[in-house]
Amino acid sequence: MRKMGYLSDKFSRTFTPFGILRNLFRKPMTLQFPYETLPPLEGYRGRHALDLEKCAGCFICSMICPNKAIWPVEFKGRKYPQVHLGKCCWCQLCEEYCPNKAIKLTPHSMMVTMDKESAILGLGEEGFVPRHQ
Amino acid sequence: MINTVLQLCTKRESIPQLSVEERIDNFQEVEFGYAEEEMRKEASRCLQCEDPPCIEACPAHLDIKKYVFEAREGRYRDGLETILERLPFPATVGRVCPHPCEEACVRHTHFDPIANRAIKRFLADQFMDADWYPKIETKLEGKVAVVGSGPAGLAAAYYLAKMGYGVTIFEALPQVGGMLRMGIPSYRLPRKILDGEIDRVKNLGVEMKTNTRVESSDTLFKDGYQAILVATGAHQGIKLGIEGEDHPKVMECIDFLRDIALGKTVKLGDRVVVIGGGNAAIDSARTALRLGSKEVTILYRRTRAEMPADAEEVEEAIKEGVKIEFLAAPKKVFSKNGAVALENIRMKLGAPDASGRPRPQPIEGSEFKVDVDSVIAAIGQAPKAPEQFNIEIGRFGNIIVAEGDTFATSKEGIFAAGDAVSGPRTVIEAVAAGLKAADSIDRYCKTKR
Amino acid sequence: MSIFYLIVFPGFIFFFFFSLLCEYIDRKVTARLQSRVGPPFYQPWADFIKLMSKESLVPKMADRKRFMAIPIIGVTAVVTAFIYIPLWSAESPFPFTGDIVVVIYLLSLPTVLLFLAGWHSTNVFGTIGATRAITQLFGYEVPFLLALLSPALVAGIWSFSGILNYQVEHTWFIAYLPLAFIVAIISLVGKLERTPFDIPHAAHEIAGGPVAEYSGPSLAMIHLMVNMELFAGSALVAALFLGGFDYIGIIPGFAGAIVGFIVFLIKTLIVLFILICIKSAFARIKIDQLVNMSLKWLAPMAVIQLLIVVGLKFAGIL
Amino acid sequence: MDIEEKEIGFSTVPFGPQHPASGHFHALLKVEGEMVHELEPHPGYLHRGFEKLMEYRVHPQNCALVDRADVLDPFSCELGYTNAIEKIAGLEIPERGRYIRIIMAELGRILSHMTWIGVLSMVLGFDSANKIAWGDREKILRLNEIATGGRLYPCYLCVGGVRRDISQEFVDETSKALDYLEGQLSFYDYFVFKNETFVMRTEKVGRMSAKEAIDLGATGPNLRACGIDYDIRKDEPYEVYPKVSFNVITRDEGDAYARSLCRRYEIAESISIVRQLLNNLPDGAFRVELSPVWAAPEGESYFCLESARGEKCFHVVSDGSPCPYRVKIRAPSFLHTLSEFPYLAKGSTIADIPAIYWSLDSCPADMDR
Repeated sequence: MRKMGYLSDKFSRTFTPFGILRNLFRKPMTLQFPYETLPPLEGYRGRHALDLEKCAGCFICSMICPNKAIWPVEFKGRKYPQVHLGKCCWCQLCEEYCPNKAIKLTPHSMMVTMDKESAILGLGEEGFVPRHQ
Repeated sequence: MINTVLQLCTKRESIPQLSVEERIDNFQEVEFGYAEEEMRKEASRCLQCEDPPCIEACPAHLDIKKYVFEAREGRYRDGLETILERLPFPATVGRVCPHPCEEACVRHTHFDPIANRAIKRFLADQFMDADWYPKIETKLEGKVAVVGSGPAGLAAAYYLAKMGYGVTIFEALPQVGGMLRMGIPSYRLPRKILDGEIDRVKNLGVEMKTNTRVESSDTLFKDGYQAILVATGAHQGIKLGIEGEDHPKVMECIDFLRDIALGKTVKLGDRVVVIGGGNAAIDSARTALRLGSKEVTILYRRTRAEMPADAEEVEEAIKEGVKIEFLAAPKKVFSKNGAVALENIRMKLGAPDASGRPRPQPIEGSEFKVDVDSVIAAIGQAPKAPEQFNIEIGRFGNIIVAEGDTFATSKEGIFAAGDAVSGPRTVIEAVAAGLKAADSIDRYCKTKR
Repeated sequence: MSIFYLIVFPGFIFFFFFSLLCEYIDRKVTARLQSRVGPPFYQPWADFIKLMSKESLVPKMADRKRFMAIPIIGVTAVVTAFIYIPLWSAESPFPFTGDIVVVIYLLSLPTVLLFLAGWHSTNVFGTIGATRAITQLFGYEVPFLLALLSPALVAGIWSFSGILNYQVEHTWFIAYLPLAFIVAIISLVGKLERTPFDIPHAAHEIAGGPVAEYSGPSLAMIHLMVNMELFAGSALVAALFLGGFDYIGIIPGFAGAIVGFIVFLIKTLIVLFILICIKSAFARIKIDQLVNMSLKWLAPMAVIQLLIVVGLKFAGIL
Repeated sequence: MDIEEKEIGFSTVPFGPQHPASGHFHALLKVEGEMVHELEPHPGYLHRGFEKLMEYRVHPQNCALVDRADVLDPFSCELGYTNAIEKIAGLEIPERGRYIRIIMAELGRILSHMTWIGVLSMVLGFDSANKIAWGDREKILRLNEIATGGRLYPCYLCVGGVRRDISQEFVDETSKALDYLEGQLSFYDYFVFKNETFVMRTEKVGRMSAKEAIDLGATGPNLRACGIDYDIRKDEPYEVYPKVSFNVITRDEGDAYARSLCRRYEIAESISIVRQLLNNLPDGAFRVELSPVWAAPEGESYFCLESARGEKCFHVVSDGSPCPYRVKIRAPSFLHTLSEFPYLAKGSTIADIPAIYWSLDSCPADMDR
């Protein structure tokens, strides 16, 4: 009897995998990324945005950053924090411990860049303002 | 340069204090300042922000970043000089200031703010009896009269004298210092320190006439004074407004503290009730403890969060054994053959009133009676309007001053500053007002010439 | 005319484009089976052009000429095999008896060439892949030949035209020889080294096996060879078992040839679809399991099928 | 390769660091034809030195750093580190914080097992199972996004609780995702776990008996597949596990197929755990507010928890400063790759090596830390 069970087991095992054919008649799970994207959630930890007026220049953000991804940079006669997106680990500690909520992580997550410099969030209008917004 | 996270996450250096037993029965100074090495460590915690919020928060806009940096480097004299530019008596302010700068410090929320007041006090104490204090720059022939020698009057006199004016201060009370001497007990501000700072103003050639009430502005103008600065402060205690208030055992906290300051002896008995929640109430309660009364309780209409007094002062008071009854207010005073009984009522917090704090409403039928030996009312002060200058007076007795920083009153040539204008505020705000008044008087005198 | 046959229609140009189309269909349908969207239609051409523009590196130890020659020989072998498969009528452009044997031989040449490629690339993974390719050759070649023997036996002649004419008169061989059809499909999967049996270039164990060292144009050639083999193999099975160009009703003349041609392509795509389903439904098995399976299951089934055919022929039914 | 080895006829095949199946773990296989004579592991390619890095960072920074230690199940690292510190300080976490932690930990376990199904089937050449498994894994990553704001690396725990509260939207989304996954599990049953080629590749492969498993130091599903029902969530319950009812999955064959079934049923268990927790989630505070200046008192603690791969323990020594003095992570994958894998690989064929390696579900990042 084991033989028969074995055979029917083997038989069912070879033909049940064809159940995948049902996927032909279903909508595919994947999205065509750059054109269709999931809606960003408002709590999502994406690219940084710095409010230049509110920033007191205390650099608590650069000290609390686990990867030392933030350091001061000269801009309009004063030092502001600059974020290196390559080093950042998106832990949002800088936003949590910034005394006057100047630096924030926006839900914007399109950070593909062709050149290394633009990976470092420079300060100019273009720098800290997310590009695609 | 980027400080390491270890430097960011260091706790604040604790400020040494007298233990409760040593200070409970005498008027010795409670808090003595930092030792040098501790102070250097505390000053090195400062993050030297690019645009420091503490400077904006300080009413006198002291350059805190600069003097803390100089303190860290060990250049104490330069640090004191940067303070003296905007504050004539750092030692006093270093002891009694409610330090708004520490609330505004970037480290306040998570990382223990820098003890700016203690650093300022250390710098001032280093050079208490030094002689290099700034002298008069150039002698001008103008003469200015200052009525009232509170912090505002003294500061204005100091800066006017420095500019070269001949300044005389007229003080009604026997001693100079106004609220600094009368309102603040000596365990917080030792008299030696205060006198040392007032002598510094004297060394600039400022004449101080005590026990002289000024009758009218015309006599002063006739004596050749070009401008008069009214800085009479706010010594008028607000009445409780309940029945039986005029009982001899019910005292006003300002009069009580003034009598103690002037050395009179006041008999309080064992059980004392202080009504009110500000610094004055806390000071009178702690002074009562030091005078030997056993049981001191403070009645306050709202809860601890809304108390206007300094958080540290409240903690010190509780540590010394003062009991605080929240959400309670006096209703009636009974006098039973000499002893005083006080009927109070429970309160509950309602909608926020004009000052933004929730308005207390009495709960019907929740009265409770307390037998006490004496009651001190400390629910606030108001400025007493000096009518003799017949200048425009506001509703609460404060002097109406023109817009902007001119501090000019309705009559030409008469200026006003300090608590007399703004109502009871902190010492540092009075000093700042005095500084600005001095500048506007200087401008006025220059235009008149 | 034969130049046209050789170069344009059933020859290189058509074969090149249609086999890349087959690869596109293969990748698109597998994607849809895995509920993915799949690549755009021009993806295979883009890959081909990209690889052609890359530099072709040759390992120092390998013999440059032979290393570069292997892919080209492979492609020519498969293209010549395709010429003999009749697309739109019983006769292919160059019919002769015994052209099935030539096609089968030419279609099994790529596996041998893969072995040579692996051996020449002197890379550890290359040699392991090469040995696996040869063991796999023994595994599926025997059942594949036996499976193709039965239609020839029924039709009594070793040529496409004979078999196709027989199927036109009688029904398709799939009705007569279901077992042979199954064995042919399974060993075709082995021949084309598709997923259940893609042991030689198992990407995850030996990183690409024989083709590990190839890059640039030669790698493009190898991919082209694999695609062409896919199309030629499924065309061969379609011709032999599904009646090639045969359709119900007769449309004379040139139009009939076109309809026949289209019907033939559809049948090839059906065989291709079967291969795709097998590819996306199973995991890769080990080389010893493959040889086990083919000699224990496939070869006996093919032999049983032959015995049945011989029996029926002897009894005169067929 | 020294010379005399050549004479014996072994050739060494690298199961290299850049190998698609090895994931930055390098091993040299001494191979005779297809038979593997001996496997010599060379770890260290993914050693980023977390334990040293953590000595120079305060606790909030470490919570953000430590979930990179184990790439496929980051939540267990954060849970381990925070609990170890709380154990030293004797800190009490509000009830809601505990519940949220275990909900996210179990979701992390499901995520790790889904990733494992994907990788194992990719390694076995089963491309479609890999794509479908990693497609379903996105549902859990989406939950992470909603709750914590990050996909794979949540950086969500902190000493004293969790950094954000979970919203009602998260609760609804989770129940929807869990229902979907439960449906998919039955699909995986007949498509992956009862697939003839999958069974051929995993049955009787990498078999170890219960005694061998104990000697080799196996923990987690690998140990439970040999019949020993040792699960830290049951034996030394931590956080809210006593309040949750679930059963420990054990098989007794001890081969790759048994390990796969163990993990498959653990997903079902985790789904039921998360459902139980979501049903009676208490309200109230979810965090004890601690500033980075807070320093754990002097002392040390050793906290074990059941991560997706096995027993993960944190031995933290604190010297009273805001930074930990020394952190030692006992990673389960260390033993999977360096003691079980060479033992099981002896005598198997080259084609089995990736199957054994990934049936042990050993994550190279977790091994090297």
